[in-house]
Amino acid sequence: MTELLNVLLLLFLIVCAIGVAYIRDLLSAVILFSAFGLIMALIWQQLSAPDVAMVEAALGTGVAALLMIAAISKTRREE
Amino acid sequence: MAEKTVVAIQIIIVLFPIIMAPVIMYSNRISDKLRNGLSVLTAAFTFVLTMTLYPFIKNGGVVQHSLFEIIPNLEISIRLDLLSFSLASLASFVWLLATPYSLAYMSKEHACGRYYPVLIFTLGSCQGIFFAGDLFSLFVFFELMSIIAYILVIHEQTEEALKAGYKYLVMTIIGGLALFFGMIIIFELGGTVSLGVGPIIQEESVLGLVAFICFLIGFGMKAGMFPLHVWLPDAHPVAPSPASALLSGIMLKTGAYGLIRVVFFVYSFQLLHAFDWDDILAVLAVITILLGSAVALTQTDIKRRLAYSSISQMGYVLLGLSIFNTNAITGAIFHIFSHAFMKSALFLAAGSIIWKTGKRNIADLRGIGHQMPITMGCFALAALSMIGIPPLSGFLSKWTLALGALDVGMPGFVLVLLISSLLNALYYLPIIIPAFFELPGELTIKHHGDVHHEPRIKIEEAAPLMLLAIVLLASCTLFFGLTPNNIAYGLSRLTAAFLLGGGGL
Amino acid sequence: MEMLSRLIHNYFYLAAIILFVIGMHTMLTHSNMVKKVIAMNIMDTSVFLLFVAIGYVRGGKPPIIDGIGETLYVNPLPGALILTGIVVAVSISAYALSLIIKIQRAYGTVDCDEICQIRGDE
Amino acid sequence: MALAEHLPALIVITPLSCAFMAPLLYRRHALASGYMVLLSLLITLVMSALLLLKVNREGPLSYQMGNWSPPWGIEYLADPLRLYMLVVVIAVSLWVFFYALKDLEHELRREVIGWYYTLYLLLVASMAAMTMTNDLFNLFVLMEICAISSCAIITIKQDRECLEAGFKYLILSAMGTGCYLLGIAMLYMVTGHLNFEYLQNELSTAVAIYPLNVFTAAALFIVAFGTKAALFPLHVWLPDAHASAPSPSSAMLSGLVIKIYAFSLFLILYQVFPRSLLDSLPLSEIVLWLAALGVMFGSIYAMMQKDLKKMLAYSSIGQIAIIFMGIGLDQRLALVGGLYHIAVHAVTKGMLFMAAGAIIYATGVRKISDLAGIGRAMPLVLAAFTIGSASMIGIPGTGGLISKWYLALGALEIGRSLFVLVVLSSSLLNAIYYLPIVINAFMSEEDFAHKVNEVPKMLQLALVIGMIFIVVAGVFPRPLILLLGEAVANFF
Repeated sequence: MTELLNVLLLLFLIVCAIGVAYIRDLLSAVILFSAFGLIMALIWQQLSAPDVAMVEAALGTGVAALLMIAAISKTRREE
Repeated sequence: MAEKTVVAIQIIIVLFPIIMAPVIMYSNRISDKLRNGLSVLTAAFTFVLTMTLYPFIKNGGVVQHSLFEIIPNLEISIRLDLLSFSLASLASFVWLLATPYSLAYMSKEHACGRYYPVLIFTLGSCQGIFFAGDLFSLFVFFELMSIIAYILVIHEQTEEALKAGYKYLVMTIIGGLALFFGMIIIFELGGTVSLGVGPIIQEESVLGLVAFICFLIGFGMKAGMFPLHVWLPDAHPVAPSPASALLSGIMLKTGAYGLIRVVFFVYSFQLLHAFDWDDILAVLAVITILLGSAVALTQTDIKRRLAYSSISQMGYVLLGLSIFNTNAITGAIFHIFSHAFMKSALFLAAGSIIWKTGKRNIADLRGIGHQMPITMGCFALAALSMIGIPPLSGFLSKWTLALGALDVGMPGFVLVLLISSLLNALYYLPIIIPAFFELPGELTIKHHGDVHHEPRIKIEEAAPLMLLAIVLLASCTLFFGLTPNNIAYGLSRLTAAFLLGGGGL
Repeated sequence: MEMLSRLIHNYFYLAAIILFVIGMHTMLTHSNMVKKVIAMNIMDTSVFLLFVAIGYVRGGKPPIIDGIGETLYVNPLPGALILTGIVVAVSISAYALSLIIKIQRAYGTVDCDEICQIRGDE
Repeated sequence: MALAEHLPALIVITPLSCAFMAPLLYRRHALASGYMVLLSLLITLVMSALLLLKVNREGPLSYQMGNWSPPWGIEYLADPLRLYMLVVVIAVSLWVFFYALKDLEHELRREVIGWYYTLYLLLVASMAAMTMTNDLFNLFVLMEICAISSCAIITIKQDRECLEAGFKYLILSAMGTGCYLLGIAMLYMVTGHLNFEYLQNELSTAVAIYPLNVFTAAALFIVAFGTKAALFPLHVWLPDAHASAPSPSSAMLSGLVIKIYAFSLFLILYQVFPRSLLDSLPLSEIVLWLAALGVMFGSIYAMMQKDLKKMLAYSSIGQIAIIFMGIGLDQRLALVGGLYHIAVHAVTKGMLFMAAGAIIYATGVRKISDLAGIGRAMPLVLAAFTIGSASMIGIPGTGGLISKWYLALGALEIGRSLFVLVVLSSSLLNAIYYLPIVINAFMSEEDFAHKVNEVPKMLQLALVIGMIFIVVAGVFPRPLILLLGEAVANFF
């Protein structure tokens, strides 16, 4: 059961990554990237690394996405 | 003389001009007279010091002294033997004459503040080449001299000079790299590059051959060997005349000197002979002789013609070197001497003419013998010596060379010498004969209707200092040809025997 | 075939490598700088995933000692390393983003191709 | 002495702690802040030299950070080889900073100079740590610090070229570190270790079971360090970055930063991968051929440049390739040559960039064609440039000759004369593009057309120090060569 969940999550990850590559709207890309980060945090939880998961959720997803949105707001939205 | 004293004297001979160069450069700011005086003084002092080594050499002394080690097995060392003394004394002598000549010649030129230090520095590095005790120090001084001489080549700073200089520089660096490659192969094969340990390479190997070819390229380049001579006819004529005299008279010889060192001290000449590597040298030498002479014929600029002639004359030295017997080697070394005198005299004479009249084109030199009889007389003497007219030194060297060629049963080489002498005659006589037996071009035109009237041509010789140098050099060609037991010939004989006898090792 | 089955068995590794390649590809081919930074993060995170997956022991518990005497923990070292890694990655992207804002001010665009064009015109 | 035991940590901590004090002090006392940085670098240099002496006397010293013993803790290893690199790093940084003190006033806005000091010291600290660390992951962290700080000393100038070049550098260097981290993961997967020594022990057995992992890791390492050190064809970021940066940064980046990565790759190849693996894989062969290409292409690109600093930057690509060649030839003498070239080129290229900086400082001229006749206006600066060029070409009496000598000797020893030719042709190519500059500068007929301001004494002094070093490296290389020869002997 957990194996299946893991595989699903990983597939999600890959879809998100490809989505980031293809979406031309940068804001959507950042949002997809946050989703990617959160799924990653979930996977790490699955892999019994809760500490890493927490840091990823907070820093890798939260702070990084915030910074990116700030950058986009100062530059432009579409690629 | 103790060995320590000899080493000390050698170091002074090399370092003194090198140290004096910046001093002269600085003295330029104080006064021109001081600068000139210092330059001549340095040249003279170097000559005197070099000559003090003569007694030591006459007693058959050989010095090989290591100064300090740069990296393991690679050291800077000093060597004195017959060969180095011959070349060093020759170089300092020609410098001694060329420096005072420069004083007069350069009075019309710009940037003397740069010229004299460089001239003196080159003297030091030249002596360094001859006194080097290992290939590495030889290489160091060789590169030093070549690169510094660049400043002499481009002295005029015309478009043409800069172009010739660039060619010279690139070729020099290619040559330097070839030397480096050859040297490193020798180091790899033999574990040392010292000249004092006897032939380093005694077995045949591909790398050994590669190294030999590299040395041929590196030293041959400087000696103007075909097909690496291309820089020479451009670079020598554009330099100021005293510098051309030194470039042709002495610096070409450093290449020949390097080859002699390589042939006898790095390789065993028996090895070269056994595997016919010497044939490469012989073939190149023959081509060099014939090509140099043939192209010289087509030149209309007097200095360019002299430069091509240098190429063919250096071919004699290489040819003599490729035949391993006493006569041929003696001839080669004596030709180094006689060519130095002849060619320096020719270049200095040509320089005087250019200095006085501004004429460079051979066609314009008609009747110049009336205007400058002494200069042109010396020119004629040196040119006849080049051709090989009997009582002159050029004859003696060619004769000895020919004897050497016959000794090994190579009459073909004698034929080459004869053809080249003929060619020499073909391109020198058209300068000399019109100079004395025709009237100057502008006078002929003016008086063409009035042939009986012999126009008076005012004798206008160049400055006395210039004349002195030319006359001394020209009389040298006469003196060394007339008296076969002279010092130069004696040294050549001794050196040849010394080299063939294993270099006193 | 054997290799394929091994890859499928280690599906975490496989996914991590796929993500790494996607990230790197996006980073190098897209000309928009913000996109490059996002892709850089994806690339880094995928390597972290690989690291954590290496440390994972099937059925292992998080390495928290609570006194009950668990016997099977996952390897804690990769987790500790990755914490450092995440912080470094975030600081790099923060720095990159600040550069992007400066570049926007200097060139009026954050697209590498356009910048090349501008510089070519100069 | 208790303090002596902690020297490896102190060497890193001293610049690190000063890094954070410098900008604070700068606000109060600009001058004092600069001298404090200088002093801290001097102290670090003295400590490094002391450590080198101690290690030379007593043998390698292993230092455990925070007393955590390996394989878990981070180990710093001080052996003669690493300390040689350390001393080079600190000495060159001190020397470049000496130059930077005055030059920066000219190139940067006053407010940011304090921050420049911070970045500079961070860079030095990270490089110093990189030479000594014996732990792959620690190396990764240090590489990132090094990347950020070196990128920041490029972009601190904040003009358009710098920003763009800095971003390009950052992205490619992120790619490099990404590859490196993946490589670590591969090795960690099969060995469970990050410590060099433990890895080497484990790898000799692990390679038989998981060959693919180890091979991939090796390939990734070459890509990673190749990118960071601008090994051809991964050099694309270098010319812009090094050319547009402020001159002291260029000197640091070209002089040290790319070399530290080459050195790290060397350490990983020789200290992490077991000898048997190195013999069975064509790793060194790949490095060797890339290096050979880099030597040629770097020089050819350099020839085509019109901007002085850009030309110097391209020439760095050729020169770093020479160092890689020493590593790739996989022969003791060649390795000595390559390692010696690290020091020689660090000073030479540093000095050339300083000379270029001084020219820009005094005249504002950047184009090569505008330099005609400048030699008479600024003799000392151009003398330094000449000596630097001579060392690049490998003219006798300069350090460049010695490193080429050993490289060529090593290549001949294993019968690869082709690479001797590559080394020699690099000399020739260098000559073709360096010499015309020098010649034009001194010989050109026309007077220098631009206004020349006076070059500050500090800048001149820095150039003189560089010249002296290059000549000393060419004439008295013996002790260093012997040290290196001994240090690399146990790799073969």
